[in-house]
Amino acid sequence: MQRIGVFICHCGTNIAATVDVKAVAEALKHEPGVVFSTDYPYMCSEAGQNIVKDAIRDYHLSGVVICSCSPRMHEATFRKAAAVAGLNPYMVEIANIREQCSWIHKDIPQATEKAITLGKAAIAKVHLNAPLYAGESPVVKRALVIGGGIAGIQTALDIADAGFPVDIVETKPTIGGKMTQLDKTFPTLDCAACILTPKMVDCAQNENIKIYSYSEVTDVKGFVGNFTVTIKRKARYVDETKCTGCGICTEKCPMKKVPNEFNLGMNNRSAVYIPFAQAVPKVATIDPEHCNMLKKGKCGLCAKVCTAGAIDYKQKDEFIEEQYGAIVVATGYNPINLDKFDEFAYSQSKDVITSLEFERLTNAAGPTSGTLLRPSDGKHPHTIVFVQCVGSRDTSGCGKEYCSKICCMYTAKHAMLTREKYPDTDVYVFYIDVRTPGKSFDEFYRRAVEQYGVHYIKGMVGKIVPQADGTLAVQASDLLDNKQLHINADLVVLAAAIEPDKSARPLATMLTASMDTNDFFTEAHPKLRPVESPTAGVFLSGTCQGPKDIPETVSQAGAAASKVIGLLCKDKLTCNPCVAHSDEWMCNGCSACEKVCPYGAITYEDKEFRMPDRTTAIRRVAIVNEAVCQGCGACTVACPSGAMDLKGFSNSQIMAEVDAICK
Amino acid sequence: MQREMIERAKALLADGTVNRVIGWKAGEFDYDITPAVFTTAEELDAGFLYNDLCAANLSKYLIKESRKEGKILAFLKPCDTYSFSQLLKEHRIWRDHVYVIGVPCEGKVDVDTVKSKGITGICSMRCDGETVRVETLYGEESIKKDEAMADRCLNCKSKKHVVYDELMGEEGDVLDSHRFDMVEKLENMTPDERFAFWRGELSRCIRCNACRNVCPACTCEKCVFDNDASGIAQKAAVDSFEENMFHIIRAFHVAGRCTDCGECSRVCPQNIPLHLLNRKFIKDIDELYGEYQAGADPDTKPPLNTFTQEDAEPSVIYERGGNK
Amino acid sequence: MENKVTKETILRISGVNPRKCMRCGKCSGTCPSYDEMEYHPHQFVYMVENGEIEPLLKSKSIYKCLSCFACVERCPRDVEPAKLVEAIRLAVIRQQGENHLKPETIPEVLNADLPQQAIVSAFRKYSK
Amino acid sequence: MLKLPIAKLDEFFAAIAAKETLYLPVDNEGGQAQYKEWKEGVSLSRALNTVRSAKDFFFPQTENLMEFKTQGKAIEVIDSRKESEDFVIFGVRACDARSFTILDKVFLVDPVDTYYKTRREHGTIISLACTRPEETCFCPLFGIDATEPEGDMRGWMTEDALYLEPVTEKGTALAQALGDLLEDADAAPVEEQKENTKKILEKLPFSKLDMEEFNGDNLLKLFDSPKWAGLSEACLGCGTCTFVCPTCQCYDIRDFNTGHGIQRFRCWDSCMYSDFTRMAHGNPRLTQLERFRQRFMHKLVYFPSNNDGEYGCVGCGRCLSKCPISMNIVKVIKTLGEDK
Amino acid sequence: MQVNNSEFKPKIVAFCCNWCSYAGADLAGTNRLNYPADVKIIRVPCSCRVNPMFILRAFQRGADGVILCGCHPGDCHYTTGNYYTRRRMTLLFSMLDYLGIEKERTRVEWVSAAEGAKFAATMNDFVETVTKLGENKRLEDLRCKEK
Repeated sequence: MQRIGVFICHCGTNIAATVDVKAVAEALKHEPGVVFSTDYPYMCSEAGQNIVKDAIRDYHLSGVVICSCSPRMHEATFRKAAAVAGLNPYMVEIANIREQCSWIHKDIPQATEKAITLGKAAIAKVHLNAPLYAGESPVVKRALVIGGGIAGIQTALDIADAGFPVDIVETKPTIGGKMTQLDKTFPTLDCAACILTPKMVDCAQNENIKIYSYSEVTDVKGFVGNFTVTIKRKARYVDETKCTGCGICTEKCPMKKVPNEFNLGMNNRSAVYIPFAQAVPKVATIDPEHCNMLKKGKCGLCAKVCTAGAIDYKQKDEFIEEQYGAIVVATGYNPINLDKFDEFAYSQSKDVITSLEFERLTNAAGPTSGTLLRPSDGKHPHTIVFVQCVGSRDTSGCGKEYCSKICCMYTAKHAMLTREKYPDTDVYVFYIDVRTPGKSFDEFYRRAVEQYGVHYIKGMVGKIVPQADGTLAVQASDLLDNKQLHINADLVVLAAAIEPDKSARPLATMLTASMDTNDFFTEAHPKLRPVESPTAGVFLSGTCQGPKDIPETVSQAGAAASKVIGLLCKDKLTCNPCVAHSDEWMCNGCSACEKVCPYGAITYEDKEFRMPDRTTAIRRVAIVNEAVCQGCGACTVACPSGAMDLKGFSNSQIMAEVDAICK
Repeated sequence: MQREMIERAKALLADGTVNRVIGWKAGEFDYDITPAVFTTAEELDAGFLYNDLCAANLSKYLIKESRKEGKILAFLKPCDTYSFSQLLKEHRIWRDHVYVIGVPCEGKVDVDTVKSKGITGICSMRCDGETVRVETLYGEESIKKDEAMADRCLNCKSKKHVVYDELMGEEGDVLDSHRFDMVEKLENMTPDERFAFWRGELSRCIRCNACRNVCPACTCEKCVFDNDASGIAQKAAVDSFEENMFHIIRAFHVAGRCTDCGECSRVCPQNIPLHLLNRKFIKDIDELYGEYQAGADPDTKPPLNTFTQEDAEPSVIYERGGNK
Repeated sequence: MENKVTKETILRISGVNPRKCMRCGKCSGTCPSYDEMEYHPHQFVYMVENGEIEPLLKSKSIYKCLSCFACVERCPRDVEPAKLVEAIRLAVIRQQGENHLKPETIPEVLNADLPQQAIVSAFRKYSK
Repeated sequence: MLKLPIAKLDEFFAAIAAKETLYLPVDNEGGQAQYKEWKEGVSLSRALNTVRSAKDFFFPQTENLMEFKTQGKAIEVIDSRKESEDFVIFGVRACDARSFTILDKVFLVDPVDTYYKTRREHGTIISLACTRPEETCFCPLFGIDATEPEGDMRGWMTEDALYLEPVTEKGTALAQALGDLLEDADAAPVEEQKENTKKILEKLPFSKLDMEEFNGDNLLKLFDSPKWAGLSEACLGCGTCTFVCPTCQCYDIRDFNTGHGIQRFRCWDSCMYSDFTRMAHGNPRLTQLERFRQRFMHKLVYFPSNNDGEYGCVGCGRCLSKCPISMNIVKVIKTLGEDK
Repeated sequence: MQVNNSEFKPKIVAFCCNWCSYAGADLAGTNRLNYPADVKIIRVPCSCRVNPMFILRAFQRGADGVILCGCHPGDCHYTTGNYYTRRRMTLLFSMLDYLGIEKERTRVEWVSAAEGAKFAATMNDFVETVTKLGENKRLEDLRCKEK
């Protein structure tokens, strides 16, 4: 019989307001094995923890039940406290009477009764708890960053700076991500390339960083500290080690009519290309979809002009397998597709553009060399309408229900820059709300209005109709003036919502990391563990976790790096002791458990047994590798004889809980 | 066939290929045949039997027998080879200690079925083509073989041997059987009717464990129902819950592994149609996850130990038509 | 008993939840009858939400709405202002208590091009 | 000799059932007979015998013995026996009727099993003579006359009448209570039936087995016989033979935690089970051979040694027809009996 | 089933996987989303830890409904656990239905850590369904019901 102590937390009034904590303490006092039962306003406070520790010592407790908030919150806290007092931490069980009781019920007697039942279930479980001891597993001291945008770059640089090797996998031929396509950055208006490219170069030059550009992650196995990742290096038909990035091939390539994705298709590039001047690695890539040599076997011009002999038409996709201790996801975002928004005539008129396209139109390296010209006729636009929230905050199914966060600020930036460069331009910004919470953000927005005279109109554009004269008839409401406006615009810029990159979903499956309904990665805790995924060893950096601007992305990238460094600093990781265990006397050796184990943690051994009838028998039995087992329990149900059980969540423990609840 | 089998067994004993033979041994009447291990030619001559009354599935004995010294010759009917193959898949039988000879089966006469036709006092029984001639204490009777066979043979799933070292007679084929008709009939009943049906059947259970102990899929070193630590150990079904519990869990534990050999129903002293539980799982698996025959091949993953991302949701059972 | 048309009536008839509105004004931005209307689509939403039903019942705006449903189509929050306009219209008709459409008259006015839905909705509106 | 016209059979059952619960063999969904309580519309099975024996009435498969409830540190022991009521079992065959004598020798000797005793006292047995024995029957081997069964009242069923003869006081009392439903009758038709049945009994293949070998003097010889290995090798270790047996009397006592207390119950055990008589140190009979041997040694040697030569078998033949692998007491007797 | 159910409070056991559904239940609490106190949650590491034995055990001990919640297929913290759950429970529930036991008493729902609202809605709906069904009679163990 265990000697159990029961501790009921008031959590201020969070619990005590709906649960009669005294009554719970009193009721649980009479449960079998309970030798001590008390309540306290904040059990998780130091004083509260001391009550637990003292009781463990004074009453020689062998088990502890804390009735408090969710075990996801403070299980670790109380386990630590128990350990300090000399009790095995796995002799502590939490009854969740806050999230799953006091916060959802209003009726005090009902909530109290439920709290007592939950307490009894936890007591019933503790009766069957056994001390558990955590094993250890080694840590591979190498990190993987998936995505080479500013988030990935910053994370990689920070990890590398701490002295750990780190690999970046980027699907594009160059790292840099979306930020390379931006012109200026808010609220300081410094040029994106000027601050980004040095970091890209740093990456290339840092000995600890290895860049796998034009590559994808295709498989992830293993677990924290010991991931095995398969990386597909797509054939770029250019030997990266030989190419000097001189660019002669791109000049000579006869196939020059490939839409240039870097400029969002607003101009063309050649079939062999370097995305932009500061690309890292600065290596050419042949686009197999457009290269005549690869498609038809005719041409070969680039190979002829390449003095370095880097062109290799026979290159194949290459798969490499690498070991990592930690993985950082930095897969970034894309503007949403605007096909569902006919009213804005995006697909009908070249002069209706997205904000990212606008960035390219104002960027010196863009298709117009930085002069703002209408895509349709190359003329200077005199009236520009910016529409915010295109697809953001949209529950109709056409867009995204969340706020994309960055649009208010970049639209203000665009409006301001336009007015600064072209004071003869009329600029209208249609907004639903202007959201500028950030350092120097609101000041920035006010400058656009006050200093640059941008017309901010509270209201939404209802429709845009291209006119015969090349203008765009913009019909919108001005809610403050209660008027409908009709503006003949030369250019309309849509602030499209942003969404996670499409590669994130399959990656999340590979990583077993969870995602929310919008395909943003879920953090381990929304407030307290914002850069960790719930899957141990997987970290989140940048917009893959949620919309963010550059400063926020960079700070999160640094935070993710520091978490990775913290992990890689350890030589060994303590394993979860709640792992499967096979009773070899009952094991049939049938392999059912092995078949369902996602980690390959189960192997078989022919073992000699001295049978009860004094004969010797060789039997095939399952062996669980405790360092590899993650404790899901799939094997325990696959096992018909019940030989396989899960420590900490054993059959008898769960059934005891069931019994207590149904009593 | 019996003569041939004995001769072949003697030859294999003589040349040392095997040191034992597992087969069927004659009893007091023609129908009370006992599985037995023969070690000499004399024993074979004296007792070895193979006819249309040899119903027992011998594969389960091979778990123990294959762990003994030397090789054992096993005569397996088509049905038995499925069980044998499934046991190999589960690493329960040491294949290299067994020499399998596949023997044909034309369907087995079931004495309980004969008795259920009102024939009592059966002292002797002989299959004469399609007729079964029965001598009883009260005179001679005859019955058509079709009427003397149990459901498992009337709805035989296969005459094919899936594993063997040697085959006697001609190889048969996998058959189209109507083995799921009764399951379907039950599915089409209302839940109340089904409940009444199964209560009527399962309430007769005496928890003798014959179904479990004869089942070639129930080979656990220690059954959960015998294991006090499992939390569901039962020695006797104390109430209706325990009757249900035993049969549900047993069917679940053999789901995806049961080859539908029908031994459970054959041995049940209370004539409970236990195979209808197993067949329900087989039918569901076939319908939801694609045709699967346990034991048919050594490689296909058992349906409960695999999955596809497109699998039906459990809610499918609320949606399936009629009273299903 | 006086047939006071309440906010609840309108909400029930229309099935609209005005609280979903985030005040973006896209409905009014897209409305082709905007200039003809005293109260604009977004105002219907505000006013119903604020319980100001009387002015709407009296307003000519409800007859200026073309029921083009552009506002419904484009509302990012699925508020469906046109349904409110329709509900107000229906409330007005119901208050009048007239029986404009009798089943007997249907065959006379029947026209092969007339959609079934129109007949049904006409019945709903104009028949007692 | 009393007589009841067959047409009045239901009236007869109703008259008994009006006083006390009446159980009789009834056909079930499995096409076999089992004892069920008589109610309007329930008819007597024509089968020779029930699958489960009549021992259930006195020694049921599971039976609550007592309950414990704890409150704080106190333990309350509750006698969970229900008030027993009188009952009548109709249609018990001679074999089962004899089995009660065997069970009495186990349960009614000191220390008396009060649960069994109470049931025994409350039960009245109306036995029924056999007319169509099965090939598996061998009750004559144990001196049982299937045409003259034991019981509180014995009966013979002919085409047109049920003849009854009270044997014990209980039987007489029951007959009296039924009053003029029963009429006095000539025993001639009964005698005729007995003659016919005896002719069949003569033909039974196992009614004259040689039992000379099976006595206490041969205990060690039989125990050590090398033949057990062959006999037991196919045994599945199921409990069918023991559970259908009218004389098997082993039970296990177990506790069940109901969540509100502990229910202590007993249930039949089977010597064929691997955990039979398992004790703290383990199981004294580790192999199926030992367990199999236990069953037959008990019935054929140990029991008669302790009970004036009375075998622990009544020759009902249930185990012969129900054993999944057709291994049975007859095969054991024949095989070991050869070794004289 | 014409029973006066106004007094009937069903006992509901909810098995929730630690990573998604238990967190979803916590979120429901954090957001103060109400659902009946008749629902009691048992935390398991993964939905695939739930043995059919546990479900039958719950019914034996007096539960009127058993619901199992796990991560959405594809989102399992352990990659594949809930796929096995899906097969196992589909088959088990189908078998219970085959035995004439009300299929509405058992349910599987996928609830992510972000779906607090779904968790509460699911529980409300399930409690309502089970309340309508009334007391579990077909898989009850009377020994456990006697007080």
